Formats: sequence, structure tokens, C-alpha cells
Amino acid sequence: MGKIFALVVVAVAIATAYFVVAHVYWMPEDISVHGHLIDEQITETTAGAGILFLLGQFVLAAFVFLYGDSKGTRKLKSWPGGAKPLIWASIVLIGIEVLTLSFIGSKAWGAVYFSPVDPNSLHVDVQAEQFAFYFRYAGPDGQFGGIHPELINEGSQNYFGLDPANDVAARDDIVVGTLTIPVNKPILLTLHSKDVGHSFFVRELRIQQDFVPGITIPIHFIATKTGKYEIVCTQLCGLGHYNMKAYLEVVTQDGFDQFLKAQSAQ
Amino acid sequence: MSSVIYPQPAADAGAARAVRSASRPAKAVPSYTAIWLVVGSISMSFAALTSALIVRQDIGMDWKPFVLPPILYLNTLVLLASSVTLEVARKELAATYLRSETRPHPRKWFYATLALALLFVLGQFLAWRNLAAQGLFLATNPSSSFFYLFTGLHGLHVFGGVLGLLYANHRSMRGLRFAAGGPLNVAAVYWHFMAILWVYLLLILRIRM
Amino acid sequence: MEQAPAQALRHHPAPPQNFIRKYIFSIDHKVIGKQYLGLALLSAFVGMVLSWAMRIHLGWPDASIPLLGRLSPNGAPGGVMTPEYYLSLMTMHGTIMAFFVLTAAPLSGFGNYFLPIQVGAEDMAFPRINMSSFWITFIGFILAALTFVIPDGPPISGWTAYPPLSAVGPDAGPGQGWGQNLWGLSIACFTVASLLGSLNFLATTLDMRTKGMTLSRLPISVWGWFITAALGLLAFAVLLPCALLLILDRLAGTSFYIPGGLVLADRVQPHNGGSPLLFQHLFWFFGHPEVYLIILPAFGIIGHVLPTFIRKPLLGGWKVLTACMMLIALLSLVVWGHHMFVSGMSPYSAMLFSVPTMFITIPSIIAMLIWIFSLYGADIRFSTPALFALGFLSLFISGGIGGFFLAQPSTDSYLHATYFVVGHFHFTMGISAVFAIFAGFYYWFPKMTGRMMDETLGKIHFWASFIGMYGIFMPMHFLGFAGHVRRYSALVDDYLVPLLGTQRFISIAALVVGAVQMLFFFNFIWSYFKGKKAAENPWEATTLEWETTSPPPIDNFGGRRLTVYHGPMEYNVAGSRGDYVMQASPEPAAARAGD
Amino acid sequence: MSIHRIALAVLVIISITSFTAATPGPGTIQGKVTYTGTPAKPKPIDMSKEPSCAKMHTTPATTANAVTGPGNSLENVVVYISAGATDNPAAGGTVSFDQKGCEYQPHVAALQVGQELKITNSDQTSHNINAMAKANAPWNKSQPPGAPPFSEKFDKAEFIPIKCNVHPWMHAYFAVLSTSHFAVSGPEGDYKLPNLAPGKYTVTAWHESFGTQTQEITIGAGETKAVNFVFQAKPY
Repeated sequence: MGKIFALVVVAVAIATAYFVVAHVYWMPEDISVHGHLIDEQITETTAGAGILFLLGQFVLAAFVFLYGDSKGTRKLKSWPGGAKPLIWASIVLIGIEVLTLSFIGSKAWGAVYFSPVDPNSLHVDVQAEQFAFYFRYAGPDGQFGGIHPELINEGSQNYFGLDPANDVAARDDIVVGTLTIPVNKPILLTLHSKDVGHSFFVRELRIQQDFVPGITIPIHFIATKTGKYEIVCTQLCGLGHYNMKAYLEVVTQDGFDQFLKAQSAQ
Repeated sequence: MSSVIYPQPAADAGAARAVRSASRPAKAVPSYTAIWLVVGSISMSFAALTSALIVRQDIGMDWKPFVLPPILYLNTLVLLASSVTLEVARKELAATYLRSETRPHPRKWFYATLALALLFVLGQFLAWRNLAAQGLFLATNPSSSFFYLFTGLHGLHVFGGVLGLLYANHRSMRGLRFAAGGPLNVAAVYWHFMAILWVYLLLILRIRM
Repeated sequence: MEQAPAQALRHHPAPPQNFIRKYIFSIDHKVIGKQYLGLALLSAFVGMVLSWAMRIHLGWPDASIPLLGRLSPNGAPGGVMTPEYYLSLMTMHGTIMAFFVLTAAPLSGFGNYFLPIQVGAEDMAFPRINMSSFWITFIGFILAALTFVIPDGPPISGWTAYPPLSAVGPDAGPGQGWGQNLWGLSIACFTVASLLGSLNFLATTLDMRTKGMTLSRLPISVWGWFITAALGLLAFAVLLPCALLLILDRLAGTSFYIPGGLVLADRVQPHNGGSPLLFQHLFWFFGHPEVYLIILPAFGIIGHVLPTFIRKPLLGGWKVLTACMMLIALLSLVVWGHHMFVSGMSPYSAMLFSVPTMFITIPSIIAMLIWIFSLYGADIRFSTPALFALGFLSLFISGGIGGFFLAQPSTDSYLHATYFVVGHFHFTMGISAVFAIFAGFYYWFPKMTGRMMDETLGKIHFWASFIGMYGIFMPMHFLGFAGHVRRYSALVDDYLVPLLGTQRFISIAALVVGAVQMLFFFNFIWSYFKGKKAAENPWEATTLEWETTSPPPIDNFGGRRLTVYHGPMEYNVAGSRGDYVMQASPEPAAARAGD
Repeated sequence: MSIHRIALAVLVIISITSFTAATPGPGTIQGKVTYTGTPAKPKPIDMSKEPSCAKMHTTPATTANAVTGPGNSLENVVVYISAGATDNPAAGGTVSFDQKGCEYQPHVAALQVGQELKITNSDQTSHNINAMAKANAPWNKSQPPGAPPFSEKFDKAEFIPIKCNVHPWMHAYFAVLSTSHFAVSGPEGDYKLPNLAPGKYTVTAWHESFGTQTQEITIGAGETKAVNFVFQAKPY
């Protein structure tokens, strides 16, 4: 029985290690400036934690293998040195590991959240609602119109509750369902929600940030690769949560200018 | 509520010391342990509510302070007074108990405590009426929400305390266990905690309004 | 307690004869413990059936589940599950499993039954409060179950019930009307019951110990329950106001959690200034300790069961493991923020919460090393409880490892709300705890019923569950790396469609494991009536519950009051009858071989 | 299904004919709905979030809150007898309401109190129909692809806004009316209210963006009178 147990545990451990190390399932290629820091952090954590995982499972398996299935005849011994060395070993080793991880990790975290916002980054206003994202560009005047919740009317595509009748700044605001941004240009998103909690998650950007009703949360990044990516909601927001998505299109500067022109034309 | 905890009448011991020891429970009384745990748990709840109040007031920009109904301060005195009368009751009864098992023991201070307790609850109710008269209701503003919440929850706990006192009284009918008995000690701990808790809540409200 | 004899049979002047007092409204902690376990088994069955429906829908979205269509014509028209009904099932699966199974069984169930016996008391400190806490829990369960039959259906906001989704009412979607109200009331009931329960556990452990049962002689299981109860007294005390404010926002129109200017169902909601983050802080201040409320009794049970089957005391005796549990409990009170790294909380406080979270791994790993290295030089007896205990060790390692990723803001910002999290918490607080429950069940079943459970069925149950659980939850970690978002009722995102195959694999594994649990239910019922008679001490264990008959008499020790002379883990003692010394046996502890 | 429909249609015809036979020379009100001013021009809808729907539209679908036609005609206006009708036969048959290409068809579904409304999902995606009623009981039901149609009835007269939360651009109205004399203006803005007994009537026209108008009119036996409505369009 002990031998079977040991074999199963070892098999599971090795299989798991294979799936992780061989990247059978893994993160998509990173397309952001800060993303590589997070990737490195995940790799380092995988290494550190992975070693612990394998050690733990193997030692467990070994002991069960060695000390199982006796006929009650064996003379029992206990671990020489008792608990103390184990305690100190874990305090020191794990202490060092977690401190190192925290220290390096804080750099990755800081790169996302503590880096200053580039003053001339492209500002896109994002509103999440059940169950879609809508993106707003300031338009030619570079000014966002004010938001009036009571004016929100999806029937006429007034998702932000703009008041073009009285608010000049609002008239040229461009509201679209797809986030189009120029490549290699600093982007500033201001996230706010129309109704409940949502989240903004783009795997390739290595960015996940909740929308919190009542407050506006800024995030900024630089996309380094053109292409079409998916923005998905990761905060349970109701029945359509699974289908709350939008596309992120990273285009060249020219492509972006054309996009703006086309939108303003309408 | 076990029966193991009542000290025997101390014949020769100095009366004062005897009274003190009589009104203090023996070791290892589950109910006595439990009441302190209850105190701890309730404190935790109100700590959570306090932090909720502070966060809510600082985050939402809509906090409208209002003048606390003056009757609250009167109520505070009433509640503190009830704590005092309860102590007097305990001491007096302990003394009676030590003199003899059989003498009918006085309960007037105990009833005074109950009366003050009811007076307090009435006073709190009047405070609510006062606020309602100003058009401040539970949902009017976070400030009033928290006021009703604090006073209401504390009122509920006070009500529980009254039940506790009545239970202690009921237990004491079985002979002269009233003074030194576990039930009254336990009820007393809770009752004094109610007074302290109220003073704390009043301070919080006073500071944040 | 020198006057102890005076209180013998205090709670049981005479064993109650009529059925109601004896089995329904009994104040006997053993009956109450069994009631809790029964409720937990029922809840586990319900929760498992819910997960089957969810897994079937995830693997085969268009599959029609006829019975489901019967249960809820709205939720599953023609048996095809609607997105909101998937979320309803998910919410109730989480709620029922986390509260009515994982919190109820190891703590309230086994704790009620065995804590008083193990400390040598006739009953809990407050039997009537004990009874009421079960029945309040039961009311909570009924309220939760009612959500399935009301037209509105169960809530869809998950067991975490984040506002505003959970707070604004029906405008937020199906299930957010009376479903959410009943849910809130159910949680409130459960909370009150748990507070009363914790009170009882603490008072009993502190004041009801029999002669000689010093703290250093308490079984590890008692330590587990004691520490958990202390933690619960603080954690649940915060959940209560948290839930109360939510209910007030819903029913009284206050704005504790709901900010202004929210538009749902095309109307501006009549609230202003509230803060959803306030709820998250209050909830997770409870919610994180909650996972330790679940796992610490499991630690205790494993620490209690393992020595019996390795015939050795734990390495470092009771002190090290107990210290670890205490440390974990303490740290768990200051790390709730790691659930909120991406929730708009200040990025600085994210780092502040991260470090203590990382440090929880240290006591956890020490506890794990204590268990593993206790196996060294042992003589393992592979009875079913032992197998489940060993399985616990392997599963808890696998689960704990995921913690390294989720404890760091930077890595969590990718893995947050992916299947990695689902796999992680199912391994740690879910399956590990379940394995501990099973270990306890097979271990204590003889004592509770007087009959042994069938070993062969038990072993089949173990192997299928052990391998199956890995088949379910390990792939979820991989899906997490691929960015597979959790709480999705269908895979419509382009990058999720290719992962359908993996989801199907998981679904099949889940259905198989579920089917195997039927084996356990069968074994349970069959052994209850037909199992072979159990001796007083079938496992040759040392603690007090094995000093009495199986099942124990109403006052646990038949009028005797035991005096304790030994620690709980006097195994492998040279010169003793057999290789162990029972706690209450007067014989002196001889030198332990191998020391 | 279709046979069922035909059967109902036949029933309707029979009932109407028998009814017309009963009352000699029923009158008719008909007319055209137009607008002045400049309505907001239809905006294209970005359906990229729902590819299965996006590919059903060769040219992008547009907003339908102000649908205009040739000669300033205004579509989707509900015209009905709001007062004066002595008879109120129950409108027979079922009103069907479909979800196709992530659009509601029709955009304004007029039905009588108690009349059956059959809701179908012809899309490959799951929709939810959120009837944000005030007088009636509000409801919110999902309809996964392939799920059978379901029927609803309303017991109070009300203009109920309908939305799909999964596809926020999907908006429509249920015009629940107490009378059976109602019509919805077509692409040319024309409508027709037949089978009116001689008498004095109040005719009301309702448009989701431009509001409500009423006119008084008296018709004699067998008469056909024209009642036209002109709405003031708003650019925003």
C-alpha cells in the first residue's frame, strides 16, 4: 500500500512539473513595457515554489515508501535531531525565499503602479457596464464632456450620459465599443463603472484592474506590439459576466489617426 | 451556572474581606469565562462598526453632521447610575448572605437597577423620536444611519442584559444564592460592559458629528 | 475543579426517554455533534450535485439536463442552463460548501462530539446554547435551501456577495431580489450560531477539563478546535455587522456600500456616497480567517489521527504543531487585503498585506514538515483513516504552493480571478479539509456508532478520490496560467474556446469523483446497520474517547470521572501493554524506544 | 409552429369578419406620421463583442430610437384610440418578438392587455430580455441559443422599455394598450385603425424619443378619415 501511495504521489508531482515547465498552458506573449517584470516574477516564483513542491511530495513519498507495510516488527526511530533543525531550516530558508520574492516582486508591482504617468499620454475614458466596455476619446477639442447618469440611454448609444445639447465639450466625444490605441505610445485609461463592479483584464498587457463603482481608477501602460487582443471582465458582475468583453486593437500611429478621422466624420 | 462556585459563609473571617470574596466567583466557572468572551466578541463587532463609520465618513462626501439629542447625556448618567446601584445591590446582598442563610434578603437596589435600565431604554427611544422630528431617519444620511445603528444595536444588547438580570434574580429565588452566586456576577460583568460600551459609542458619535 | 464529583451528571439527571428530547431537541453534545455531521453530509451531497450540474454545463454548454428543467423552468428552460442559473448554482455551491460543510463538519460536528469527551467532561459547558446553535444553523440552511424554490431563484453574486451587485436589489439581475435577502439572512443565522458555538468550545476547553488534563495533555484535535473557536469568535463578530449593513442597504435604503449615480435597469439608483471597498474590507477581514476556520480543525484532526497510525508521537510533541496553528490564526487576522490586490485598494497597502501573507507559509511549512518527518522511522498502519491523513499531506502541499503566486501583488495581478485561484482554494480549504473530514469520519465512526466502516470500500473510496481530486484541480492551475477567467458560465472568448477540451476533462474527472462519493454514502449507511461490531479502542489509540464504550453512554464515562496521567501521544512506549499508554491509565510513562 | 400561426390568423379573420357583419359600416382612421426639425441621425452599432451577430449585418446595424423614412416620415410610432371606443374586443392571436442579429424585431411591439407575447431567440448567442416595467411586474429572463420560445402576458396598459444587458445596444419597447384599436406606423410613416363604430374618438400617437400627441376626431358610419401627426424631432 505504501509503495503504491509513493508511486502515485511521485507520478502526480512529475506530471504537474512537466505541464508547468513545458508551458503546455502558459501566458500569451507579453506586449507591454512593464509585462516582462511580471513574467520574470512568475518564473522566479514557479522555480522557488516548484522546488518546495517537488521536495515536499518526494520526501513524503520516500518516507511512506520506506516506513509503510511493516509487520509491526521494525524497531521505531524518530528523526535524529528532532524538530528544532526543521523549524530553523524553514524559518531561515523560507524566510529568505519570501523576502526575496517580496523584494523583487515589489519592483514588478511598482513598475505597474508607482511609475509616473507620462503627461502627454493618450487619455481614454473607460466605462464598464452590465455587460460591455465602452471607450471614450476626447475628440478634436481634447476635452471630455461631463457625465450625467440620468442621461444614460443605450437606445441612442449615449452610454456615458453625455449632454451634447448643453455641453459643447461633449459634442465631439468619440464613444466606441473597441479600444483602439497607437503602438509604443503611453496610454492612460481612467476606469469607472456605470452599475456594479467589473474588471479590466488583458492577458497580453499583464494588466488586471477592477472597476469600483463610485470611484475612477487610472491605469497606464505602453503597448509594444500591434494586433488585436481581448479585453475581458474578471469581476463577477451578473448574468452576462462570461460574455462581457471587448477588443483591444493596437495599431500604428497612422492607423490610429485614420481611426480618429473616421470616427469624427460620423 | 454550575452549583460548585458558591463560597461557604465565612464564620471567623473579617466581614469586609468575606464580602469581597463572596461577591467574587470561585475559579473555573464556565459562565464567568463565557461572559468575558462575549464581551470580547461584542467589542470586536463594535470595533468593526466603528471602522465602518470612519471609512464611510471619510470616503463618501455626503456626511451631514447633526446635533446629538441632549437627552443622550442624561441617558448616559442613568445607565452609569444603574451600574452603581447594581454594585450596591451585590455588596448589600453579599453582606446579608454572610450573616445568615435564612434571612430574607433585600432586593430594592436590584429593582432600582432594573428601573434605571428601563428608564435608559425609554430615554434612547425619546432620542430617536427627537431625531425623527428633525426629519432624520435611518436612511436619511450616513450620519443618521450610523446613529440609529449604534443606538439600536446597543439597545438590543441592553435588553439582553435586562433579561440576564431577571434570570439572575430568578435563580436567586432558590435560597440565598443571590449575592455571591455566579448568575449575578456574570450579569454584573455584562451590565458594566454595557455602560462602558455606551460611553464609548457616545464619544465616537460626539467626535464624528 | 475539586468539587467535580458534585457536578457529575449535572446535565443529565436522567437520560431523556421521549423521541423528541432524545434525538431532535437533545442537549447531549453527542447527538448535537451527529446532527451537525448529518447536516454537513446532506449539504455536501447538495453542494456536490450543484457542482455536477455546473461541470456538465461547462463541458457541454448545450447539454439539456432534464431534472434541472424540472427543478427550475426559468433557470433551465428545456433543461439548458441559463447563464444566471449557472451563477445561482455557483453561489449556492460556494455558500453551502464553505459554511454548511467545511465549517460545520470538522468544527461543529466532530468538535461537538469529541471535544467534551477528549477533555473528560460529561458535556459542553452550555448544553442548551449548544442545542440552539445547531438549530439556528439548521434554520440558516433552510433559508439557503428556500432560495431554490422561490420564483426569483438563488442569488447570482457569488459567496462573496460583493456590492453593489448584491446590494441594489432586483435591478442587478435575476436572483438579486428575495434570493439575495434569504441568502443574507441565512448567513446571519449561521454567524450567530457559530458565535454561540465558539463560546461553548472555549468555555468547555478552559473550564470543563477533568482532573490531570493539563493544557500540555490536551489532544492536538482539541487544540485545533480551541484555536479555531477563538479565531471564530473574532472573525464572525465582524461578519455579522458586515452582513447587517448589506441587509440594511437592501431593505432599509441606506447607503453604506452603494455609491451615488449608479444606473441599473435604466434608472439612477436611489443611493449616495457608499463604498463597495468598505464591504470588501469587512468581508475579507472575516473571509480570510474563514479559510483557517476551515483548515485548522483539519490540522487538529490530522495531528490527532496520524500518530495513531504511525505509532509514534508527532515530532516536537504537541508544542510545535500547536504553536504553528496559533501563529497561523494570528497572522490570518492581518492579511485579508491579499484578496483585494487588484480591487482598487492603494497599491502601497497591497504590498503591506503581501508580506505577512507570505510569512504565513512559514508556520504552515513547519507544520507540514512536522507531519512528514514524523513518518520517519515509523510503522505506518494503512487503515483508511491513515490513507486519508497521508492524502491530506500531499494535497495540502499542492494547495499551499499556489499561495506563493497569489500572495504577491505582481503575480496575482495576472492570476487573480483565474482558475488558478479556483484550483488553489479547492486544494487548500476544500479538498484538504474534506480529506481531513473523511479521515476523522473513518477514524471516529466506530466510536460514534459502535460499528466499523468497511475497509475495502474505504480504500477504494480513498484511491479514486485522491487521484480524481488531482485530476480535477491540478489542471485548473494550468488553466489559470493560460488566463482562464473563473465564474464564466460559458467559454465565448476567442482564447477560451480552445480550452474547452480541458474543461471537459475536468468535468469528467469531477463526475467520476462524485460517483465515487456515492460509495462512501453507501459504506456509511451499510456499516451503520450491518458493519462489524467495534471494540472500545479499535485503533489502539490513547485519548479519552477510547476509554469509554462505543458508542459512549449519555454522560460519556458511565458515571466515572477519569483522571489523566499522560500526554495524548504516548505511543511506542517500551514496557507498556501493547506499544502505547492511554491518557487515563495510571501506569508510569516508560522511556520511549528510539528516543 | 407555422401551422399554429396560420390557424390563429384564420381565427382572427373569422372573428373580425363576423364582428364587422354585426355592426353596419364601420369607419376607419388612417394617416401618416411625420416630423419637423432634425432628428439625431442613426448611429452605427459596434457589435464586435458578439461576432456571431456582427457577421449577420453586411452594413453595420444602426440605432432605432428615431427611424425616419422618405418625406420626413416617422416609423415605429404607436397610434391608438385612447378614448371614445365603446367596444373593446380582445385582439386575437399572438404577437411575436424575435431576437435576430442582436436586434429586436420588431423594435416596437404593440399588444393589448392580456394578449400573448411570444419571445424567440434566433441568434447563436444567449440573450436576456429585461422588461423594465413599472405598472406591470418587471422581469428579466435569459434565453440561451436553442432554448424554446417563451410567452408572456401583461395585465396593465404601459409602455415598457426592453433591454438586453448582455448586448447593451439592444433596446425595444412593448406598447401594452387597453384598447384593441392600435397600429404602429410603417416605413412610410403610415398607419390604419379600421373597424371603428361611428362616434367621437381621441387618437393618441406615441414615439419613444419625441413624446405623445393626441387628436380628437368624429367619424360617421362607413367613413374613412385621415388623421396625421407631426412630431418635433430633437437632434440629441
